[in-house]
Amino acid sequence: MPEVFRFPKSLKKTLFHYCPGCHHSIIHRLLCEVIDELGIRERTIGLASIGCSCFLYFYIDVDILEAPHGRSCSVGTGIKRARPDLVVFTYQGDGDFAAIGLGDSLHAASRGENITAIMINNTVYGMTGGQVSPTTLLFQKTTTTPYGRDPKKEGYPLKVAEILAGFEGVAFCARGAVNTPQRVLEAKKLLRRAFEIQLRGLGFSYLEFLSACPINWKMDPISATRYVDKLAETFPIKVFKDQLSEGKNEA
Amino acid sequence: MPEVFRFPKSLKKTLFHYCPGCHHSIIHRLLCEVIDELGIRERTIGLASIGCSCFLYFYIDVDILEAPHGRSCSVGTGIKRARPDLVVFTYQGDGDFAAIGLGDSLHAASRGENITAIMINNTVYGMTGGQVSPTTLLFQKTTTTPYGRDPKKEGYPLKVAEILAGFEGVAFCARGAVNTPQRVLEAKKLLRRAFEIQLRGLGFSYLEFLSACPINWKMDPISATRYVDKLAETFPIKVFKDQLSEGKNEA
Amino acid sequence: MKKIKILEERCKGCGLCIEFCPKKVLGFSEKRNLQGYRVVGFYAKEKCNACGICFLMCPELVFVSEE
Amino acid sequence: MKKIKILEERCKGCGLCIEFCPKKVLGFSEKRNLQGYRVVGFYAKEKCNACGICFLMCPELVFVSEE
Amino acid sequence: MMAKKVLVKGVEAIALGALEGGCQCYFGYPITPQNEIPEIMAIELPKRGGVFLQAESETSAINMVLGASAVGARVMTSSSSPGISLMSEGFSYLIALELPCVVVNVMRGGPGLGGIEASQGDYFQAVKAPGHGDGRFLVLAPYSCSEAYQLTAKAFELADKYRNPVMILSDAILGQMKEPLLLKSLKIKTYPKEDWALTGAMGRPSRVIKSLFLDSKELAERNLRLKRKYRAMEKEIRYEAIFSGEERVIAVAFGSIARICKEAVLNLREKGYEVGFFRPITLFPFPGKALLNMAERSLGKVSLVVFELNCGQMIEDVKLSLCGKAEAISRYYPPSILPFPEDIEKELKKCLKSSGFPKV
Amino acid sequence: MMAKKVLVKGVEAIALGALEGGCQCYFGYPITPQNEIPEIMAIELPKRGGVFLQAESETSAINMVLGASAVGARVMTSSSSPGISLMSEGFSYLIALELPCVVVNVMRGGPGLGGIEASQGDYFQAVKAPGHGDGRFLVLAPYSCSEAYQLTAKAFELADKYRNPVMILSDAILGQMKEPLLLKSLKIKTYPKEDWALTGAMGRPSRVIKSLFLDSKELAERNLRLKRKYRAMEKEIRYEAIFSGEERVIAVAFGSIARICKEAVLNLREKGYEVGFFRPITLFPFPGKALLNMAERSLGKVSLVVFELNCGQMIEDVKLSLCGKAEAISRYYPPSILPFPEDIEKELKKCLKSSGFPKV
Amino acid sequence: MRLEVILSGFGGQGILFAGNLLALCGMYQRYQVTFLPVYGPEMRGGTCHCTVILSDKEIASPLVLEPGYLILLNLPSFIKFMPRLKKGGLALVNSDLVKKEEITNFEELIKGKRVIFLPMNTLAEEVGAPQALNMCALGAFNGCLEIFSESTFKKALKEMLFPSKAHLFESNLKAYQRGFQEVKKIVKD
Amino acid sequence: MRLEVILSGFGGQGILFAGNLLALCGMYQRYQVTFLPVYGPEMRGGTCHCTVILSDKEIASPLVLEPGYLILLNLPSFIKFMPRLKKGGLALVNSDLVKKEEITNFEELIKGKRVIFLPMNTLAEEVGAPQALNMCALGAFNGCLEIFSESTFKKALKEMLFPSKAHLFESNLKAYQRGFQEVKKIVKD
Ligand SMILES: Cc1ncc(C[n+]2csc(CCOP(=O)(O)OP(=O)(O)O)c2C)c(N)n1
Ligand SMILES: Cc1ncc(C[n+]2csc(CCOP(=O)(O)OP(=O)(O)O)c2C)c(N)n1
Ligand code: SF4
Ligand code: SF4
Ligand code: SF4
Ligand code: SF4
Ligand code: SF4
Ligand code: SF4
Ligand SMILES: [Mg+2]
Ligand SMILES: [Mg+2]
Repeated sequence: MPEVFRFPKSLKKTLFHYCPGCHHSIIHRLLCEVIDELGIRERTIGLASIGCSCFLYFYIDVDILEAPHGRSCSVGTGIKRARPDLVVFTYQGDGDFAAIGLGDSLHAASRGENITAIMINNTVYGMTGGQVSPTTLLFQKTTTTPYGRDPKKEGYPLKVAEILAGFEGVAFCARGAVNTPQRVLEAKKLLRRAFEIQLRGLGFSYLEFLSACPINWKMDPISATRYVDKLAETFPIKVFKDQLSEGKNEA
Repeated sequence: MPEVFRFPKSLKKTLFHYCPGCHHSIIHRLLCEVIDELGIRERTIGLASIGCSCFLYFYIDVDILEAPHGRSCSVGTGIKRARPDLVVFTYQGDGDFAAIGLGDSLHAASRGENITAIMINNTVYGMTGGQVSPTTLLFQKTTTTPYGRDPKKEGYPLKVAEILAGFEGVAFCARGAVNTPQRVLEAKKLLRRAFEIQLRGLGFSYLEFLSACPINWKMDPISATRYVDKLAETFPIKVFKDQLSEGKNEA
Repeated sequence: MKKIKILEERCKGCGLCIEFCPKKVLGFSEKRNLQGYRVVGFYAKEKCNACGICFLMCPELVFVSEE
Repeated sequence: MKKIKILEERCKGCGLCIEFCPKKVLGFSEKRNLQGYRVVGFYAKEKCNACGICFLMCPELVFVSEE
Repeated sequence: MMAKKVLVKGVEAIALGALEGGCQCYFGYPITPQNEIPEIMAIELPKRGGVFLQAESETSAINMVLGASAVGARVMTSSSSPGISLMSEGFSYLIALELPCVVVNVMRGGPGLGGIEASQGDYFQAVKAPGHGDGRFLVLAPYSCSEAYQLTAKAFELADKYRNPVMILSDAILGQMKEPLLLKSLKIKTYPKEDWALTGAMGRPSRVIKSLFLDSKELAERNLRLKRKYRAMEKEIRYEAIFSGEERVIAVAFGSIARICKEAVLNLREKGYEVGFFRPITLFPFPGKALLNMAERSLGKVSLVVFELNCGQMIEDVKLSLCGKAEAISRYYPPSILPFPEDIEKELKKCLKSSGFPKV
Repeated sequence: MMAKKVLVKGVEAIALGALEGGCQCYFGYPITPQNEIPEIMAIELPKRGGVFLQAESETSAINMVLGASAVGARVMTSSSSPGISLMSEGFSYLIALELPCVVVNVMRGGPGLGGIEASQGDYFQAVKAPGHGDGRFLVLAPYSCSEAYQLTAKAFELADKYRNPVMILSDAILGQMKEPLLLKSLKIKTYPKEDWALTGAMGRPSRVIKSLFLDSKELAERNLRLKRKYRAMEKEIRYEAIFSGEERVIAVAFGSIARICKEAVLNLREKGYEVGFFRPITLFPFPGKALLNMAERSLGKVSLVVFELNCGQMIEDVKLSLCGKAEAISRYYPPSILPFPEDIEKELKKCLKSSGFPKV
Repeated sequence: MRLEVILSGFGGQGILFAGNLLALCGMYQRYQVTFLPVYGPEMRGGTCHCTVILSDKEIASPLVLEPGYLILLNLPSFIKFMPRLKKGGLALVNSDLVKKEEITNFEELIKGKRVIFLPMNTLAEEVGAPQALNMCALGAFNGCLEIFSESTFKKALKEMLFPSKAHLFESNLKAYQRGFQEVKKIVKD
Repeated sequence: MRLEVILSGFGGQGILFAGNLLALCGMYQRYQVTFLPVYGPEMRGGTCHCTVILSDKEIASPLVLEPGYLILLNLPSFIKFMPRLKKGGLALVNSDLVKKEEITNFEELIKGKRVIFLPMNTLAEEVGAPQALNMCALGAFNGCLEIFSESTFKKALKEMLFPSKAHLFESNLKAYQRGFQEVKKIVKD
C-alpha cells in the first residue's frame, strides 16, 4: 500500500480545469508525488506544452516554461544544455509530441538529451475539440475523420514508444496507463524511474501514458476509463527499455 | 550483364554540376533507366529537394517540382492525393529527409502515402559545405563537429531505414549503395522494385543509398568510394521490407 | 485507521471513485457544489477500509486524509 | 562487340573507371577538357572486354556505346 | 436550386464559400478558432470526390497545398496566427513558384500563444511579409458571413487568375459569430492550367517549377514580374465607404472592428454628426487611391481615424495613402480588449472636437 | 591583450562579435551564406565552456534558443532568409515571453529558395512582422566588418536590457566580403537575470514564463507593455549621415548597398554635387526623427532617394518619417542585380536634374 | 424592435446551444440576428457566455455593452454581467446556483433592474432532463417576451439536434415548456 | 593608390584562395582592402570569381564595375570579364585553358587593353604543384605590379594555410615564384 490520501507538496490547491473523468490530473498528481519523493522540486523545470495540459503551471509548483506547440523537446534541449544541473521534464499530448512535434521529439531522443519526456496519449487533440491524431485508433471517429480513421487515408496509428525503444540515445522507454488502481501505482513507479534515469545522466527518458478523453470520445467518464483497455490492444502497456535495470548505472 | 553503355532516354545531356567522384549522378542514371524501362516518364513527377541534388531538373527529363528543404514527402503527398494517377518520387539528401524533414518524412511513411522516397545518405550536408547530419558516423569530423561527432553531444547516427521498416504504412524499405559495380546493379533492382510497389498502390516505398561525398569527406574520389563500405558497418545494406515479395500484390 | 475527508468543492461528479471503490461505500449526494456538480459522499463510511483506491482514481484529489 | 566512345568533355577525372576496370585498360590522357580536367582514355583498347563496369561506375556518363 | 438561408458561423461561411469556389483539396492542421473549417471539409470534400487530409503540422499542410497546387488542383488551407507563422517559408515558396491557393487566417490574439479572442495583429504579416523576400499575397478581409462566403469563393478565382496565393484575413469574432447566410450560387471563373501545371511530360517537353535562379538576372526578372503582377491586382481593389464629402472625421477599419465602427458611425450620422466610414476589403492591394480621393473630395479639412484590434498597423498604410494630404489618427485596441460601439462613438466625437470642428 | 588586426568575412566578424558579447550558447541550422558563423562557434564555444549544438532544423534551433534564454543564458542563432521564415512562430513566442536573444539574418535573394546573392528582401519581415501578432525585434544593420563585430557584441547587451530579441540584419555581400577588423575588446554590459529567469524554485515561489493570457485584460496589458518597450528602445537609435544642409538630394540606404551609395555620394560631392547620405543603423526603431530633422534643416527643397536591394520596402518607413515634408523616391534593385557606384551616381544626378535643381 | 441578450454560465450548462437556438428562432421569425459566442481559450470547462441580438434592422456590431436582457446560470456570471444590464433591463437567474445570500452587494447590483429567479436545475430535473436546464432558461425567457412561437422553437430545436442528438428533442422541449410555464406564473403575479 | 582586381576561374582552381591571399598581402602591406567572393548558389563546381580592392583610402563599395586588372583562369571567365576591363587595364590569362583561336571576337575583346598569356596549369605542373596554378597566377600578377614583397607573401601564405594545409607551403611558394619569374621574362620583353 502506497502512501495515499496525501496532497503532494508540489501540487497547488487550484481546481483543475479538466473535464470530469479526464486522466490528465491523475498523472499530474503522480508527477508531483515523484518530484516530492526525489526532492527535486527546487531544481526542476517543467515544460507546459500546447494541449489540454497547457495550464500545467496552475497546478504544478515548479518553475514552468510554456513551449510552442510541439517544441517542448527542443526547448528542453536548450534548457538542459545551458543548465545541465537542472532537472527538465516535458509534459505533452500525443498531438504535440507525435504530430507537429515528431521531428523535435525524435531528434532530441536520438541525441540522447538527458531530459524526461512524458506523452499523454489520448488518441485525439483534446484541446481543439477532438481531431484525429497520429495515435488515433483505426476506424475511430473524430471530428476530422467523421467516417472513421481509414488506414488508406490517414494511415496507421503511430507507435512512438516502439520507435524510440530502438534509439541508442534513449535510456528509458515505457508505456503506462492510469485506468485502474493497479496501473496508477505502476505509473508512479515508471515516472520515478524516468526521473532517476535523468538524475544519473543516462540519456533520454520517455514515458507514454494512455489516457481517457471522455469528452471527445463522447463517453461517460467510467466507460472512457474502461475504454483505455481497448487502446492498450494497439498500444501495449510495457517497459520497452530500462537501461538502469539493464545495469547501466552512471553515464 | 545488364544493358550498358546506353544513355538513358530520360536523362538529359547536360553536364552534371557534382564534384568529381560524387555518387549522386550514378543514382540519377539508374533512376532514369528505371523510369525508361517502366515506361512512366510521361506520368512521373519528380521532387527536387534542397541539397546538392537540387538541380535534379537539369538532368532528369520528367516534370519536376522544387520542394522546400525537408518537405518533399509533404509536397509529394499533396501531389499524389490530388492526382493519384501520377507517379511521384522524391529525391532527398540525408539532411533533407532525416534532419529538417524527419517529421514530414515519417508521417508520410506512416500514412502509407503511395509515393517513392529516395534518400541519398552521404552522412553530411553536402551542399552547405559538410556539416554534421543525423547520419554522420560516430567520431566523424565535420565542419560543425570539428572535434568529431561525440555521442554525448550530437547523439547517435539515426537509422532511418530501420525505423521505417517497422511502419505499417511502409510497403518497401531498403538500403543500397553504388560503390561497386555489383552494388550498382543491385541498386537499380531496388529502384525498380520501389516504383513497382508504387505502381501497384501498395504504400510508401523508401530507398536509401549510401553515397560518397569526396569533397566534404576530404578524400579523393576513389578512397571516398571505398569508404562507403565503412558507412555500411553502421548502415547495413539490406532489404528491410518488401511487401511485393512477401506476397502482397494489390492494394 | 485514516480518516478520509471529501473536498466537495473539488468534485466533478465523474463517478470513478464510486466505480472503483471495492467496498461500494461511495455514492452521489444531493448536494451541488459551486461548479454545479453533484458531489460524492459516503453511503456507509464505516465499511470503508481506507484502501486508498478512491484517492488513486480520483482525478480531482477530492479524497484527503483528515490529519 | 560494342564499340565504346569516351565523351571526353563530360569527364571529371575522378578515376573511378580506371580503378574498377578489371582489364586495367584505362588511364588519364594528357588532354585537358574545357572544364579543366585531365580526361580518361584507353591505354589498350583491344584488351577491353566491354564488361560495362566503367559505364556502371562512371558518375559522368562518359562511356557510351558508339552506335 | 433555391437559395437556402442558414444560420452559420463566419468560419462555416468560409468553408461553404470554398466549396462554392470549387475547392478540390483541403490540407490543414487544427487550431482554434477555425476548427469548423477542416471539420466541414472533412465531411463535405469526400462526398464530392475531393481530398481532405489533416496534416501533422502547419508546415506540412502548406507544403501539401504546394504539391496539390503544382499539379493543378484548387486547394486551400486554413489556420490561425501561430499556425500561419509556421507557414511563412511555404508561403514564400508558393509566391515564388507562382502557385495559386487560398489561405485562411482567422486571427487570434498574439504574440506567442496569446489568446483565442479577436485580434488583427497579423495585418503586417499578411500584407507586408507573409514570408521572406518580396512576396505578397492578395489579401481579402470580409466583415460578415455573407461576405466571407462570397470572398472565399472568389478567392479561388483570383488565385488562379494571378497564379498567386490569396489570403482571407478574418478574426476570432467574425469567425465564431453566427449570422444568417443566403447560400446562393456564385459565378466563379476557372482558368486553364495546362500551360503551366505539372501533369506529366505527356506530348510536351518536361516542365520545371522552381524558385532557385542561378542567373542573377533571372531572379531579378522573377521579382520584377511578381511586382508587375501585384500592380495588376489593383484591378481587384474593393472597399466600402459611407461618405458624402461633408464629413470632418472618417472612421477607417476592416474586419470585425469595422462592424463596430459602422454601428457607431451610423448612430452618429443619425444624430447629425459629420462622420464617415471607410472599410478596405482588399488589404493588399490597399485601396489607397480611394482613400486619397476621399480626402481630396472632402469639402473641408478631414481627419481619418484608423481603428484596429492591434497596436497600430493599418494606420501606416492609411498614412502612406494620404501623402500628407489629410491627418490620420491611430486608435488601437490590442487583443483582446474590444471596444463597444459606444466607445467608438466617444472617440469619434473627441476627434470632431479636438480638430476644432464645429459641434453639431 | 593588444588589439589584433585580422582579415575576416562579415559573418566571421559577427561570430567574433558574439563571442566578445559574451555569447554562451549557439543553436542553429546550416544555410548559405552564413555557415561560417556556426562553424566558428562549433570550434570556439566548447573551448570557453559554452554550448554549441547544430539543431535538426531552424524551427528546433529557435526553440532551443528559447529554452536556453529562459534559464538565463546569453544565446544566439543565425540563419538566412528561408530559415528565418521557419523561425517566425518561435520569434513571436520569444517576444511574447520577453526572452532576450540575438538572431542573425544574413539575407539572400528571395522569395522561395531564390538565390544566395545579396538581398534586402526581408526588411519588412524583420522590422514589421518577425512573427504573428504585434511583436517587434530591435533590428541592427551593420555595413562593415567592424560594425558587424561591434553591433553583434552590443546586441547581447541590448537584448538583455530590453528582454527582447535583437536581430542583426546583414546580407550575403556584407557576410561574405572580407575586410580588416581590429579585434578590440568592447565593454558589454550584463544585467542580472535572477528576478525573472527560470532557475528552479529554490528559496522563492515557483515561476512561470508564458504567453497565454486567459484574462483579456492581461493580454492587452502585455501588448501595451511591449509597445512601451519599443518606444523605450528609441534611445538606441543609430544612424550615419553626411549632410550639411545644402544638399538637394540625399541618398538613403542601409547595409551593403549603403556602401555602394556612400562611394557614389563621396564621388559626387568631390565633384561639387549637392548630394547627401543617410544610413539607418537601427532599422527598428527607425531613425525617422533624424530623417525628418534633416529634411526640415535643409535650406532648400530636398528629395530623399531610397536605394534598396529589394522591390521597395524601406521607402515606406522613409515616407512615414517625412510626413509629407519632403519628397521620397524609391530606387530599388531586386535580388540579385547589384548596382555599381557608377549606377548610383547616375541615378542621383538624374534626381538632381529632374527635380529642376540647378546643375553644378 | 431590437433585443440584446447575454447568456452566461458554466461550460457544461449548454449556454452556447441555448444562445444559438435563440438566434435561430429569431431568424425563423424573420429577424436579423447575430449570435456571438465568447469562451475561454482552447480549453474545456470554465465560464462561458454569448451575445444574441435580434433586430428588424441590419445589425452591424455583434457586441453589446449594455444588454437589455441577461440569462445567468451560475454565480460568476451573475457577478460579472449584472453591472452591465441596462437600467430597467431584465435578468433571468438560475436560483439553484445563485444564492442572494452569497452575494454581498446584491441589492446594489439589482437596483433599477428586473430580476427573475428560477431554479433551472431543479425544473429540468423535474421534467427528467437534468442536462436541459438551458432549455428551461430559454423557455422562461420566451415566456417573458414571447418573441417566437412554440412551433418556431420546435423547428429550430429539431434542426439544432439533427442528426446526432435527435433523441433529445422531447426532453428538451419539455424543459422548454416547463420554463415557459414557470415564468408565466411569476410574471402573472 | 587604388587597385581593383577581379579574379575568375573554375570552382576547383583556387580563385577564392588566391583573391583572399592577395587581399591579405595588401593588408600586411598596410593598405585598406576588401575581398568580395562571388560564387554560384550553394553548389560545388561551376565558375566563380572574386573582387579584390587595395587602396590607401577607405573603401566604401566592394563592387567594381570596371576593374583595372583581371586574372582569368578559364575561357568562360575571359568571355565574361574582358569587356569590363578598364581601357588600358591589364589581364593575366591562363593560356592552358584560354585559346585565342576559340574566341571569335578576340581582337575586339582585347582592344585597348593589355593581355598577358601564361600557361598557368603547365607552369604549376612543372614545379610539381599542379593544384597551385592559382599561386602561379598570383606570382605573375605581383611580377607585373610588385605591390608586395615576397616576405609579405610568405607571411600571408603561411597564415592562410595554417594549420590543416601547412604542408602545402613550399609547393605553393614555388608556384608563386615560378609565376613571378615567368611574367618578368615577358614584361621585360
Ligand atoms: C502552431 C500551433 N498549431 C496548432 C495549435 C492548436 N492546438 C492547440 S492544442 C493542439 C493539439 C492538442 O492535442 P494533444 O497534443 O494531443 O493534447 P491534448 O489536448 O489531447 O491533451 C492544437 C493542434 C497551436 N496552439 N499552435
Ligand atoms: C529552410 C532551409 N534551411 C537550410 C537550407 C540550407 N541547405 C541547403 S541544402 C542543405 C542540406 C543539404 O544536405 P543533404 O540534404 O544531406 O543533401 P546533400 O547536399 O548532402 O546531398 C541545407 C541545410 C535551406 N536551403 N533551406
Ligand atoms: S478534452 Fe479530453 S483531454 Fe482535454 S480536458 Fe477534456 S477530457 Fe481531458
Ligand atoms: S558536395 Fe558532396 S554530395 Fe555535393 S556534389 Fe560534392 S561530392 Fe557530391
Ligand atoms: S478508501 Fe477504499 S473502501 Fe474507502 S472509500 Fe476509498 S476506495 Fe472505498
Ligand atoms: S472520482 Fe473524484 S471527481 Fe470523480 S466523482 Fe469521485 S470524488 Fe468526484
Ligand atoms: S568495358 Fe570493362 S574492360 Fe572495357 S574499359 Fe570498361 S571496365 Fe574496362
Ligand atoms: S569515371 Fe568517368 S569521370 Fe571519372 S575519370 Fe573515369 S571517365 Fe572520367
Ligand atoms: Mg491528445
Ligand atoms: Mg547529405
